[in-house]
Amino acid sequence: MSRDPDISIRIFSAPEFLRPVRVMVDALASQCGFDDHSCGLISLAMDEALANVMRHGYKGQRDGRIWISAWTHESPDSLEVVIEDLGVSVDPRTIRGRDLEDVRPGGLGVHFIRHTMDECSWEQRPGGGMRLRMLKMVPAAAPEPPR
Amino acid sequence: MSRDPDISIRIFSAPEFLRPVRVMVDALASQCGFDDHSCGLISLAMDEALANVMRHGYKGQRDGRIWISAWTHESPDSLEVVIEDLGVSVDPRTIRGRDLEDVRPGGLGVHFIRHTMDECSWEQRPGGGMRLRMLKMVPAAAPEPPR
Amino acid sequence: MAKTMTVEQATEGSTVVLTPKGEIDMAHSPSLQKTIASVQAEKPPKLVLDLSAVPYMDSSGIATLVEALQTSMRNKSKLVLCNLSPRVRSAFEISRLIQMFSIAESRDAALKA
Amino acid sequence: MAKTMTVEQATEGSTVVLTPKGEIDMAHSPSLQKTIASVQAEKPPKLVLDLSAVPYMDSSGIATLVEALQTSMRNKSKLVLCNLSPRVRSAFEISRLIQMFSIAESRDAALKA
Ligand SMILES: Nc1ncnc2c1ncn2[C@@H]1O[C@H](COP(=O)(O)OP(=O)(O)O)[C@@H](O)[C@H]1O
Ligand SMILES: Nc1ncnc2c1ncn2[C@@H]1O[C@H](COP(=O)(O)OP(=O)(O)O)[C@@H](O)[C@H]1O
Repeated sequence: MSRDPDISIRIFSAPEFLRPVRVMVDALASQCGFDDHSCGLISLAMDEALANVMRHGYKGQRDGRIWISAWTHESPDSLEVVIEDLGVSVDPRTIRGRDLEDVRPGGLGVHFIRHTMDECSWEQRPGGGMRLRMLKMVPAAAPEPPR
Repeated sequence: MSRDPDISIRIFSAPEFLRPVRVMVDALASQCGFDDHSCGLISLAMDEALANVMRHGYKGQRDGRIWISAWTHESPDSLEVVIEDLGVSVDPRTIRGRDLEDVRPGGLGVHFIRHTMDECSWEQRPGGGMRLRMLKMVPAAAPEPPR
Repeated sequence: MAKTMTVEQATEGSTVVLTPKGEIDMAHSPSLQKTIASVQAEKPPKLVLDLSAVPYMDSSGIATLVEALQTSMRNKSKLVLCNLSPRVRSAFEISRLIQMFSIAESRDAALKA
Repeated sequence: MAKTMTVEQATEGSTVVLTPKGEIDMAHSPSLQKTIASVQAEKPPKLVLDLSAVPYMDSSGIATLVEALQTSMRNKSKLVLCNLSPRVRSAFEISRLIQMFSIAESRDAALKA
């Protein structure tokens, strides 16, 4: 984590940038060794995390800044992503998925993120705004049978 | 051009980052209004420009930095991309596509870039390295017939 | 800016079939929501959403469908989804909302459902 | 790191068919080049490159194919490409190298060519 990110991205808090970022993360996850199903889940988690920053952090304002940093780690292979913003900062304990029994629109984003990633944690940035760190490990491949 | 880029990206000069960047540019071009064929050409031009920086600017070193900035402009709709590096800086006049009659591997990248983009120009960065600016206009849609 | 999501509308007897085309995320779910609401305002006995041309859907897309389902329950009309792509299906499965919906494998099956 | 490009190899009579799978850019053309060179070292009378699973190819991929073509001309053997996707075809067309190659629509046509 101390080394520089493999990829750093800065976007504005406008929904039209969700797709460019998630296809990039999808490609990066595939590079890391995730299968297509996992790449789909990882880009969904990414999209939900960014959408939350746009909706809750920046209240729908389109000119907020969002920084994304991604690292591909080796042995063990994993993908780490950090998302930072300068929007409204909230107590991380208030960020939780809704009760799935409660069928209503909304409240699914955090559930998708927690379901997909092996680690995810929100914190308030010292300089204002939020910081979300997510990590997902590539499942170990089945050992090759001896020939 | 004076306003901040819609998306800024920083990558390392390693070929495994070509695909994540070009799929992002592909998505951004599609957002801009380019059709699928043009999106393919634009991401090809992007890939060739980055590959040239990795090969010629950084001589295959994997730890050079490359900065990509992209703007989507409206009325007239266009996509502008600037690529900057801190690699070997060369006289822009030496950067040209090869003679297509000369059938040999290599020398196609600059030809692809010039063929695809409406504007492309290289310059030496004051601080070292090169700067490539590319622009492509979205073809004006056929006017809607009156109803 | 280009419309990267469009919705096609067709009528089969008294059933309305909507076919959204494109990825449905927060940038596009409001327009899908508006289209569905305007169709539901006419109270057709059955609405089919053919998702064959939707390679991706996030929670805002799912929320839009949940809202449509709630409206159809209030209207005592039917809502059937069909042709879910693998990624859309897996988002639905994780949401555990998949049991709430009536889902058909094909458009024909959806029309008969 | 995952292998995001692999090459399948098959033999049909005296013809070798190579089927690369994945996008061929500067990260992957060296491995394609190596595979083709090792096949060409055996001097088969005909080599077919089935590009049906190659959605994308940049100039480094095209350079690899030009090199393969030069080797096959030196060896007086045949090289046939088939199943070019639209994006790969357009890269070839812009390079104006498309006339240099023998290109078939399908694998069957390539085997007969
Ligand atoms: N980046 C964020 N900044 C502030 N609050 C957030 C952020 N992300 C999530 N939240 C809070 O967590 C709740 C759950 O988020 P989510 O599951 O995505 O549902 P929804 O956004 O549909 O309400 C939100 O309602 C919000 O209160
Ligand atoms: N970013 C760059 N830095 C330095 N030289 C470059 C750069 N891009 C292109 N060139 C020069 O332009 C020439 C043509 O580039 P290109 O058409 O991509 O062919 P190739 O890279 O296969 O030689 C290169 O051989 C190189 O001399």
